[in-house]
Amino acid sequence: MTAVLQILFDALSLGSLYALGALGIALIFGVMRLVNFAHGDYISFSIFALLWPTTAATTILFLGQVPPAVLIPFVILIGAGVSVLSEILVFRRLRDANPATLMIASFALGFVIKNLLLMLYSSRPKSLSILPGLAQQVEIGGARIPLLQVVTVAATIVILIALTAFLKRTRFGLEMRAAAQDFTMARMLGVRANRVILLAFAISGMLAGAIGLAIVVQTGTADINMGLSVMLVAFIATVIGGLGSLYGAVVAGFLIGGASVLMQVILPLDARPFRDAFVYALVIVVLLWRPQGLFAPRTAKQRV
Amino acid sequence: MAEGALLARAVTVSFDGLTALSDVSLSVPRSRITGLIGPNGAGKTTAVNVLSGFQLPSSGEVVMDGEDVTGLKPHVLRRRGLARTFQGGRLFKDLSVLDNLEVTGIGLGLTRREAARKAAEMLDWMGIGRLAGQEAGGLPYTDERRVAIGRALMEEPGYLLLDEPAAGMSELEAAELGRLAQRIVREMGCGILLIEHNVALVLEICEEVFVLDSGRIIETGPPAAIRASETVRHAYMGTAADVEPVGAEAGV
Amino acid sequence: MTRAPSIMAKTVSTPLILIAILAAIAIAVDAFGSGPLARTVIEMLIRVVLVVGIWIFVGNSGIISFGHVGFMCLGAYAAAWLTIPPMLKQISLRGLPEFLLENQFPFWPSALAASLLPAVFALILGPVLMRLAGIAASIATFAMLAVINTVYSNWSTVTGGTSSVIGIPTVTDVWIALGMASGAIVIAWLYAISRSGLALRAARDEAIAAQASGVNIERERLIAFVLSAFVCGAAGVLYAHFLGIITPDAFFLTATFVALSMLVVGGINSLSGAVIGVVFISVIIQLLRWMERGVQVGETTVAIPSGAQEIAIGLVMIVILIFRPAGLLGNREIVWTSRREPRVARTQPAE
Amino acid sequence: MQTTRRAALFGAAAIVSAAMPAIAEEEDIVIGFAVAESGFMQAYDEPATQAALIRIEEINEEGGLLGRQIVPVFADTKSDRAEGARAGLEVIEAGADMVVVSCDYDFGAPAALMAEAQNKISFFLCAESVRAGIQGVGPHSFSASVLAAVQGATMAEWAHEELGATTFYVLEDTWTEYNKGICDGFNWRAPQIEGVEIVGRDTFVNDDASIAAQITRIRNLPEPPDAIMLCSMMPGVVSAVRQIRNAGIEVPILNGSGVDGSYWMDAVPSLSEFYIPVQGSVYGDDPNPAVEEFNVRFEERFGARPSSQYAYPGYVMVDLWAKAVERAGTTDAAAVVEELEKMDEEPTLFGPRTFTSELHHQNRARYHIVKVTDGEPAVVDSWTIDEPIPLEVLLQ
Repeated sequence: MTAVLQILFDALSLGSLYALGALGIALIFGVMRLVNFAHGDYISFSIFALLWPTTAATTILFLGQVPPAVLIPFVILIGAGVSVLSEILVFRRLRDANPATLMIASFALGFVIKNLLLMLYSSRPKSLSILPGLAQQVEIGGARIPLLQVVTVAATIVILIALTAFLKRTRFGLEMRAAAQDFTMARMLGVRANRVILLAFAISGMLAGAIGLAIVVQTGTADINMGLSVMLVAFIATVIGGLGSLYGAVVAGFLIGGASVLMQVILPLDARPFRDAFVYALVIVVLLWRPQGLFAPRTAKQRV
Repeated sequence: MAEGALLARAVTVSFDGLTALSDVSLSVPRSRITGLIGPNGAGKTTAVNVLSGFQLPSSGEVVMDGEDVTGLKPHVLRRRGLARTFQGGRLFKDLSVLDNLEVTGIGLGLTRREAARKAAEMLDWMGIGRLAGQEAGGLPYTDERRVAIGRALMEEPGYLLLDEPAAGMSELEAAELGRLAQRIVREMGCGILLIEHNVALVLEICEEVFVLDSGRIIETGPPAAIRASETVRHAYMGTAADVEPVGAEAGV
Repeated sequence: MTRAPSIMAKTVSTPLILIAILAAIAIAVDAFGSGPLARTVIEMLIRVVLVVGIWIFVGNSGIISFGHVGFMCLGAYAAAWLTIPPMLKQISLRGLPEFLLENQFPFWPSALAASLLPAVFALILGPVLMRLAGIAASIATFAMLAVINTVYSNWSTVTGGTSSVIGIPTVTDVWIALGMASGAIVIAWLYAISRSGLALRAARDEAIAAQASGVNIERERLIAFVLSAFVCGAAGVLYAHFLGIITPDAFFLTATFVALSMLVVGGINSLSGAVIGVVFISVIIQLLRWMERGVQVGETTVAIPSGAQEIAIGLVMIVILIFRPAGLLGNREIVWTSRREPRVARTQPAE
Repeated sequence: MQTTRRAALFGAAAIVSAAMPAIAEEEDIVIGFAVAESGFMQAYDEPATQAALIRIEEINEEGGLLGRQIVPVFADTKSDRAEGARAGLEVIEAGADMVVVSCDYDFGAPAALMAEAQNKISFFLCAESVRAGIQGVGPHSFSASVLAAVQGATMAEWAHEELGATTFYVLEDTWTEYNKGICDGFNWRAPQIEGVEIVGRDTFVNDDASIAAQITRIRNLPEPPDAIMLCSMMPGVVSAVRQIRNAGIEVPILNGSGVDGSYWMDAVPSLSEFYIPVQGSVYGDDPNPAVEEFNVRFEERFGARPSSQYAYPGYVMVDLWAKAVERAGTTDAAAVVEELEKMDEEPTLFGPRTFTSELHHQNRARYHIVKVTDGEPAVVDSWTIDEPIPLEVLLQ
């Protein structure tokens, strides 16, 4: 029983990262059909902003030493900032471009951010121990769970609830949901496109910052590619969940996290290195079963 | 063979708990123009989708020339001689007009050379040969409709389903379209199902008319009978106010 | 009746011009360039094969594929299995079947066989994947790439796992690369003007109308998928015989995005775009590389810092996409227009 | 390859790196560095390159090699394989007598193969795969470092002898061949030792966001193991160690040299019971005072002490090659290779080195054992495995 609980928490904490990532990607996709491949680089960028640029091996904390009450909002704001800036400088100028062009532009942007970090900080991973208080164990139902896992899961839930409330209760939120459902219609109904898109980028960037924090607390390392694997899985989760469905993206994020942990647990040793192959094969199967995603909104149906 | 017909038998379509068509039966005989009218949201396009294989009915069957063709894919049905057009044209906008027609020829198994030749012939037959080299995406409205019909007519299909071909046309253009439909029937022996908002056009050129309302056939008969029908008048009066709301017919 | 000029005759100028451009570059570098520059050109030509291979599927079907570099991987490893001296294989790739372990095949037959492997793989997996459309299909191709990468990174006895496979004869020179690139262009052009190519481009514009025109979309997609897998496989073969050493991570995300970027920058819907995209980006990279080394300006050497090349190339791409969202070629083909030709001549994917 | 017709059209810029500190003259000896000056590998290639430059400068100060000055030339591989091959060709065209290639086998091999094709000696800066040499490049290729498998075997022997460990858990990061190499050495040596038992194995991938499931498996063992053999590298290894310790698993963790350096240890507060094999100590406590002198010189020259032991192989490399050249009396590759292959327990600043005509790499070496206690690394022992790791094991 405790083993099951432990596995459940392992799955939930990994799933949390994917869910937050998927949400960040789904928000942008919803309002402008952009698969934002720079998202992973927003994650690294928001963390590297804590460090003083140096190519030396030793990490020089820049803002990393400040108390959590300042540090957490700072990282999240940096994430939002880089995201908003990329919308203003790049994506706003590509409003009428097709999805492939948008996607490649986002990839090019991510490439620029990544190589900028590489030049400033070198490829050497930087170690930083922030929020060290989270490095303990707690007991839940007989299982000893790392506090960080509990906090990650709890923080994810809080973020999801807050975002849901925002989307449901505020005018901005309503506009965003309308835009995600049917952008053209929303525009006709008077939703101001640029403002909604900017807001989506801001929230998406904040989520990137939050993911960055979760990763860096988990791993103690800031690495140029730290956001990549989360971003790729999140991207897949967005599609599996059903494009246009924020809720679906979150659930799919958790599902992929769960599947990955479960594979690690049940696969025999010889097959374990092939874990990702099984997970991705599962992705193909799910897509064949529900090509529109698990929670596709009705509007996603092909129209004749 | 010319005496065959395309039939829908007791077709019901429901999705997400919504019933779009309920127990609909209709027949489209060859060498005649059959009309399908009904107020907005009546389920006309769904009926066309079922007949042309784009929508699998929840129950009931589609029969073509005595053969059950329910559940066959659209491209298979087209190869068996069932062609259709779409609201809004749906031309291959990046291709030339000639290529638009050529695609159907290819879909039906012709070589490119063969298909191009027949496409050119068809354009001439339709009297729009001058459009051949133009890009389909830039065509004016009425030409777009003509090209769409030409594309559907490649290799002389047995049946042609026209989904609101006159939408947005002037009286004059609609009348011309009506003459084209009559010419198609006369020269190709094709059975046409004309789905239209323009009731006057339907009543003028059709021999048999089906009236659909809220997913049910509420009246069938020759134009005169439809004109006289209380049921039809009632159905139309109820929604007559909203003559042409934008995009209303799009979804279902 | 007067016979209209055939589609072939009407469109043949496009592949000829593209091949001529590549040949001109190859000849100039062979005559005047250094060894390292020649290698740059070979690499460019290999990319042409890859990107043109990707274009056959992506350009005609409109489905962005993230998986085609996976075909390159299959081709490269198959080439390695066929051409590495048996002695080496018996040490590092012991899990190979007997006849591969004990034989070594010459380049051309091996290249053909190695390119066929990804084609066969695509033929088996394609009927499943081609049922998907749009972004679901893109994700499925990405999943396919991830599966190939994971398997090849860990199937140690057959692929050597993450370690480099070595001992592949390095036979790729400028002329072989030019020949294969020309071959890829011809194959892509023949496909584009084929019945399947036209039908698939129609389906790209309007899938539903294409079905109503009798087009079996899944079948046409599959044809393009298999053909493009073959060409991408050939790119893998060339690459393996170019470096003489391969690892699975050379065929993963970076390679995928570099190839797609070249395609999109050139213009995704035209064959000319695919080729020009590769040439253009390669030239820009080479120029930036020289700038990184330093350019003599009067008395002083001006150099951009190491690593600035990557940043610059990203910025260049963004700027191009902002000003030309449909790519450099704007989806047009390069054609040799003589006045007498009717405008209908254009049957390549149009503007 | 077209090596002679050059420059007319495309300019001299293509030929030689502008980063070259001096123009090589006819009588100079040229060492070509085809290493990463940008991109992912840069952080790994730079320290060893710098150490090599120190040895080059020392030799030049002492009057040079065969009475001639050594001039280094550079070409950037940009951490890319195809670029690597091109960089190799560039330095060869610039007249390199010996080609230094990237630290990692996969990234260095393309340039090394270029050198091999022209019968030039190539040295991997710090590759630890058996392929970095005859097996993976050819008879003119060498590695300056020690095989990864030796690190795994060293940890197995030493942990059993000195820590009294009998039960081990093996956690393998399948990301690179280096990681697998450490585990291969461990897996070869540990079962040979009387009484040693491997109680469990698991795998992960370097960039896994979380290895919670793997940790849960360790914690569910009936008895905690005496030690965990962790075969991984940067950056994933830091994450793994942090997660293991945060999960309350406090048993000794054994590693390869890849985790050497204190620069990352902030990530795991008060890290203890953590063991690393090193060729020399960067912590100021190397038993050989000359190593510390080198560290100081390194700091004077480049502004910071070496961050890990991976600078040292660069120094060893130039040292050994120059000795061989001196003994052969020529830079001719065949003669130098012959001299290098005669080296048996040849003393260097960082332990004895041996090359044979079968193996241009170290399958046995003296390692210092660094123990980390409360975040403070210190040398606690030195260890040389009983017998060299057989070639068959390495080639598996």
